[in-house]
Amino acid sequence: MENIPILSIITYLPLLGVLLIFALPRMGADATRWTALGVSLVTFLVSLLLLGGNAFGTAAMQFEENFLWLPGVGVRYHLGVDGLSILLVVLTTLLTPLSIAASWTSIDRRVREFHIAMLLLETGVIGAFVSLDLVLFYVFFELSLIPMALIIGVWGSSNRVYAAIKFFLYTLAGSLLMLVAIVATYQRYFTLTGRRTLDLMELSLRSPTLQELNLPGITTTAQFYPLQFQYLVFAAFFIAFAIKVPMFPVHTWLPDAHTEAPTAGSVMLAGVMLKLGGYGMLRFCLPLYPDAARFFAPAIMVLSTIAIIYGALVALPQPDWKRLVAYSSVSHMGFVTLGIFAFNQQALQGAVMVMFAHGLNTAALFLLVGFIYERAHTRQIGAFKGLSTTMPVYASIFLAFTFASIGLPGMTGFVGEFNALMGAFRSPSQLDKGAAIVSTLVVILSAWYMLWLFQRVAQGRAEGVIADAHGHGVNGHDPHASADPATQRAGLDPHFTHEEPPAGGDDPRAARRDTHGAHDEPHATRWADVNRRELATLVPLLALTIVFGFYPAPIFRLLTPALAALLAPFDGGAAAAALGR
Amino acid sequence: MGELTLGHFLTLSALLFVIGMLGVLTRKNILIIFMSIELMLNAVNVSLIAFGRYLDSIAGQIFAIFVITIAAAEAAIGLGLILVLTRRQDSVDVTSVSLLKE
Amino acid sequence: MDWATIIFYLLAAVAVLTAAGVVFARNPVHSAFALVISFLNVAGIYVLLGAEFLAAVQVIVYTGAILVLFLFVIMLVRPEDLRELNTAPRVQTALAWLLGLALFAELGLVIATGVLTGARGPYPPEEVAAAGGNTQLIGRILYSEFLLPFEVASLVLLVAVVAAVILGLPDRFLTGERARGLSLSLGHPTGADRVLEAERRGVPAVDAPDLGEPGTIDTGRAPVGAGRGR
Amino acid sequence: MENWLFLIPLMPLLAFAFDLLLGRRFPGKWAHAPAWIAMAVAFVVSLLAVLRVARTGEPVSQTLWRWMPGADLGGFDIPFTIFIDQLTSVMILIITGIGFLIHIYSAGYMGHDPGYYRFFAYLSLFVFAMLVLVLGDNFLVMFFGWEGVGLCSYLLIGYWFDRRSAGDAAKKAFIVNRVGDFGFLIGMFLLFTTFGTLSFFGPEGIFANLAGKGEGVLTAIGLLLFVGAMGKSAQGPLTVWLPDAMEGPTPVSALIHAATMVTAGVYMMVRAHALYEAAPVALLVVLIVGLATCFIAATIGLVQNDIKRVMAYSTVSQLGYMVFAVGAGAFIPAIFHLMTHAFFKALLFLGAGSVIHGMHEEQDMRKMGGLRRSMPITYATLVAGSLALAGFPLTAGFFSKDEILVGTWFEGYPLAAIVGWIVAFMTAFYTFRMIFLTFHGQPRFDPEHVHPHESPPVMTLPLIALAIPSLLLGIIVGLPAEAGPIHQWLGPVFEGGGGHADAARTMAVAVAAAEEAHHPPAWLTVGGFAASTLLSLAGIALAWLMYGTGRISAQAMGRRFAGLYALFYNKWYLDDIYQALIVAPLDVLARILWKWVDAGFIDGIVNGVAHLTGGVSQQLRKVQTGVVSNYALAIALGTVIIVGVYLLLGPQFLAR
Repeated sequence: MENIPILSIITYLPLLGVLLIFALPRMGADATRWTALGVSLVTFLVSLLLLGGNAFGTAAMQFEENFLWLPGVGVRYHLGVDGLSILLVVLTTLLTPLSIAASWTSIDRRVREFHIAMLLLETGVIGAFVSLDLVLFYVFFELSLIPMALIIGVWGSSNRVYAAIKFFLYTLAGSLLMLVAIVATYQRYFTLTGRRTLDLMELSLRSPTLQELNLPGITTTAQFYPLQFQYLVFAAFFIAFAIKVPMFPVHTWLPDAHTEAPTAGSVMLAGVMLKLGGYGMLRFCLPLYPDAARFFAPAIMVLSTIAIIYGALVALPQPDWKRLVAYSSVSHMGFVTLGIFAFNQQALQGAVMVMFAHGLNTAALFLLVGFIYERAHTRQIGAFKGLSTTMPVYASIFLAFTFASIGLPGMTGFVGEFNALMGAFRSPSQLDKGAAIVSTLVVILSAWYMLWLFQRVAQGRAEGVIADAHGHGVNGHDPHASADPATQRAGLDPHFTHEEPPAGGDDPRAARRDTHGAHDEPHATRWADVNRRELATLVPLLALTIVFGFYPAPIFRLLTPALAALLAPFDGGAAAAALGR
Repeated sequence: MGELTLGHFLTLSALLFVIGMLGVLTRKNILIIFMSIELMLNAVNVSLIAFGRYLDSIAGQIFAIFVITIAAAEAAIGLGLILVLTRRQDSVDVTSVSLLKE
Repeated sequence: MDWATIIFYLLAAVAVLTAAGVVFARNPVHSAFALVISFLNVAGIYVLLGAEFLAAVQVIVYTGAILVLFLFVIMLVRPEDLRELNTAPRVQTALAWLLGLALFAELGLVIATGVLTGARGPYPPEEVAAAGGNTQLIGRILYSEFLLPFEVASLVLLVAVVAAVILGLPDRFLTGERARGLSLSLGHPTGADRVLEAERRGVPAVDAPDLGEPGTIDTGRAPVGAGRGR
Repeated sequence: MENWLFLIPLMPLLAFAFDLLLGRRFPGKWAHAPAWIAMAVAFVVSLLAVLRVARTGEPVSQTLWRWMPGADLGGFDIPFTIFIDQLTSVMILIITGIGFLIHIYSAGYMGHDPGYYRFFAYLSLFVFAMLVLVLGDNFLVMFFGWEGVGLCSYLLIGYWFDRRSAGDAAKKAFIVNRVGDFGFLIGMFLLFTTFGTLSFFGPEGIFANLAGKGEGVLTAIGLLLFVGAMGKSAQGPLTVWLPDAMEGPTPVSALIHAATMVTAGVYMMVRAHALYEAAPVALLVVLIVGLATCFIAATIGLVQNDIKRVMAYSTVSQLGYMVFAVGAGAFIPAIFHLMTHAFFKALLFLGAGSVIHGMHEEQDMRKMGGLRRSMPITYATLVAGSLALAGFPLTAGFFSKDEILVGTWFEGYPLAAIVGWIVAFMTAFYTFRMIFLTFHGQPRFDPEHVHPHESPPVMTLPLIALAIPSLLLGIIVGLPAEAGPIHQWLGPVFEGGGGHADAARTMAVAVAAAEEAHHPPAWLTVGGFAASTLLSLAGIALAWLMYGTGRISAQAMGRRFAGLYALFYNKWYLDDIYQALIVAPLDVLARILWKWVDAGFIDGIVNGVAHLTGGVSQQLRKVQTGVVSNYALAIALGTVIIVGVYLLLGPQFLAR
């Protein structure tokens, strides 16, 4: 099994799909879709193979492929996977077929180019997750950028070009910084050891190279990479990944990119691209420059807390459904950085679990928005009302995912966020404890904006309330129920002012009885409920969220060795031990 | 060659060169500009030959020859251009010729 | 003050004055003549410097051929008909003078302080004489050390010739359009051909930017191309 | 370790799944079948478990699976364990018992509702979550149930989601609960960092090693957990959601907002009594908040006109009783009152539901009256419940409330007891005001439209089933005062190492323990009985005078105390304060952050940079004028500069 280059297979399988689509120009739209779906499903199955067996018992990289690529510079084609990256690879290969299936009917222009872009994107992202060489990672990091920019730019909605360019330039600026950092590290390593390499293992002094080199008087990373150097290079790397996460000050590209991207684009962007940022921080920032990480940790904790609270607050007044979900993912991803920079096992596990949960929940929320957009061709929340009556199955799934993203126990969201918060609270520094406490406030805010979204969209009286001949509500529903005074004013409802004015009287039912107000509900047309295909994309995500919400142990077991290795430089290797030290 | 020093010749060359430059910069008529360029080339020739003479090297003169050939070629093409220009807009006012601006 | 210095000053003075004449003459023809005189004086200076061959070349090639060509072209385009806006905008002239003086000052400074640092060449005057004189020496060197530049120079000249011929051709040869009417003969004073004809009818021969109807610039006379030669 | 305990929570979960997925295709109105079966089985299994606990005096538990693996999370180990000891038995019997009766009642009440199966699905999910909350043996599993019941209360309050007010009320309930959960979460963080575990019992459990910890930390934990309790049990500032929760169907109000969910806060504090005992300051805060809530809620209850709102405020007030009992350290009386309250309050709500059902969705008491004849069973059972609530002598309410008041006095808070008695008087008054307004006096509705009729047996049977314990439970369990069977039963929970009494302790020993435990003096007990009796009778009499016969006109009283009336009527302006102080500012802040900071400032910079580059390149373009002479000038300028530079710096260059 060892000699089969399985990682390369997974990375380039989607490319095979691209070639297939490319080579057969006369292929009809549907044939293209089936090919793309088939290829991505096969990739998913192959990636599941990796999960099998206890390959991830140790922290060492599994299924390694390592041979010299550019001899002069010492760039190696070095692929390898450990617990952390395999989880994200599987997430990618899972979401791609789902997003392709979701855009079966919504994408009708340039179908071939769309699927080529999607498969290219998958290759880019998988490549980034499995590559262990800095330059290789950078190549795949950039490769994944282009198809996403195309997807947003070509198949997006009205303001797509602006969004695509903004997304592209923002991330590009970040990745150029990263390139500078890579070169600096390379140069530094070369001047000290005379070895030309860009291999992560060697640069991060994790492998025995440091002992081999036994350079005089250099034992810790601080001496190898001097602090001043570490701060600069870490900052460059971190900014590149912070843009990707996205963190607070550099997040403004996300709402635009999401509102303009087609459903598949949003799913892939939220489900997978954002994880590149978090993954990058874990894989590159922590092991390479631990001292700088410890130095910047307080600032990053503050920024993450701001991101969490700010994201939730700004999500509240959003009129556009997708933009609201985009801001909510800024808030959720704040937990990732909060967890990573608390430097303890539980916080890291929480951070990765938040990434996994966010991948499932937010991807599902975007799928849901996409389906309703396909029907109503608008994303304005105001345009929908009473979906629970017109589309019951859709509304109930939407309710389930609303509670998943609020972090209801029993769903992965809670497991991730709780562990990240508990981990942050357990860290010795008082700032981390404060950050954890303030961040827990988001529990209230997220409930507010998500339920407020659900109420405006799904609840409320839709046109189709069953009313008998002369307008009297059947079994207790009064179709003319428009104004409900007493609870209105008392309700924790921030927008009560410009709703229907309360009709006086202190008792809801009594007052309602005598107000035969005319229908003043916007005419909510009856859309068809989710069909089988759409259901097929949502149910797996729902199942995974609940299963791993109740029983997250297998994921944690998969991640422990990888995260313990990442934490080695931070608490003297005793990653698993100290009881709440 | 008594007190004739290199300085004399170089001064002459500088004078001619500056006058040529003034001609190029201040005049609007292409023909005049052309002549001024010839003048500047000539100035260069003087300094070349002067250096050749005082540094006992023949190279100066050979270079002067090449300068002259270049001047000849340049003059030919320049005048050709002037011909085309006049056909097109019967004025040699250099300011009106701003096709380059696009 | 021996003869050479006197002659030098004489020649230099005339050269500089006529050069000034070239620049400031009102009529291009006068400036052309001034240029001729200036070049002749420079030829004299070459003789002073012992470069007899070059003096000859200057006289024959430079003055004889190039300047004659200039005169020829000036006659061709009827300078007195050409409108002459010879005064550049005020700021341009002022700046030009400023730069000119600055450059002259710099050159002067270089000349005054400059020290001959170049490597001494292998041909002091006695050597030149030994080689049989200036011209013989040039001949020998030209075709030995400087053979390659010589060939390149010939190539340049070839290009110049071809270019000059093409530029001289009327457009219709280029555009491949068979014009029955007018044919160009070098003898034709204005070289006018169908181009102007075509433009008047609104069909732009070449999609040049619209600089306004040719000939609309009020020249007080009939438009140059259109009026003549039919 | 028994391996059949998992059935208790599992059955309702299965019923939920069954109803949700297949409910739609159920023939006719049989959606309640799976729910009934599940509740029945859960009740039986709970009973078996309780008998096992009674027999051995030993708690029983079963670890289902490891929810949070300790090895991977740096020592944070959370097993999903079911644990039943004496205290839990009381709770699960209430939940499954009363729950079962309410399920039966709901079949009738919700009979013709289109979303029938959805109602029973949510009800079963609620029972599952409540059971997990109660059965959990560590704080995180309790939190799982805690948020689960919050979810179900959201679903059930907003059951008729097409009504705007129901949606608002549901959202409000959930968000206020979440405010409580915020406190609970921080409490758990603090707990873990102090104790290294979240489990209650066991050698390294929380209650086992309270000794070493600083009192400050314990007080903080106590207060934070109390914030959670306030959220769930609608105490103190977080009472605002419970009255609005009356938007949900009445069985929901009965089960969730009277009997089970709202008592979760009290249960949690009683469960963590060891922790609270070690933090007297926290207990004091609990006492004060409980007392304040008890008083305020009673005052608001006096003036409510909607039958369900009266009950809602009464619930808040009774919960206030339990909370300040806990605050005073009278844990067992608190649980005793919790138990009796569950019965008679569920009865009152269901009775109210039956009245509303009969009056075609009419809830305003001012439009009722004289229903005594048309709804005899409902009237009888409702009177029974009211007697219990009002603390009429020998009824369940009388004993439990009296024990709280006597216990509080005895524990050293006489003043609190006196306030408690005043509230008892008010409770009696507004309960019987409700009775007289609804059932006595002239009918105040127009007969053609509204024909009040008695509810079908499926609704009245549960009413009767609840009426009996409301009257007799006190006598069975409460006598003799402060040492009755309830005390013996719950004794071990409070003496042993948190329920882990060693095997030798049998029921007899438990009785002895209760005996020698400190005991309120005789005069206090008798005095207590007298005071309670006197005040409840006075309350009832006043209500009779004002509403029964109308000798004292309610309107006159209203006018005389107009200020107070307005204050009470507007719920002490709590909602308006929240709206003004918290909701509106937060909303404005959100808008500002979005418009100014996000779109304005940050995007401003980003777009600004884009415009900047555009602008600069625009300017640069102008330099290319296209006129040849300008270029020549440029060249000349260039040469002059170069020569100049050479002259100035030349020598150094050459020198180097």
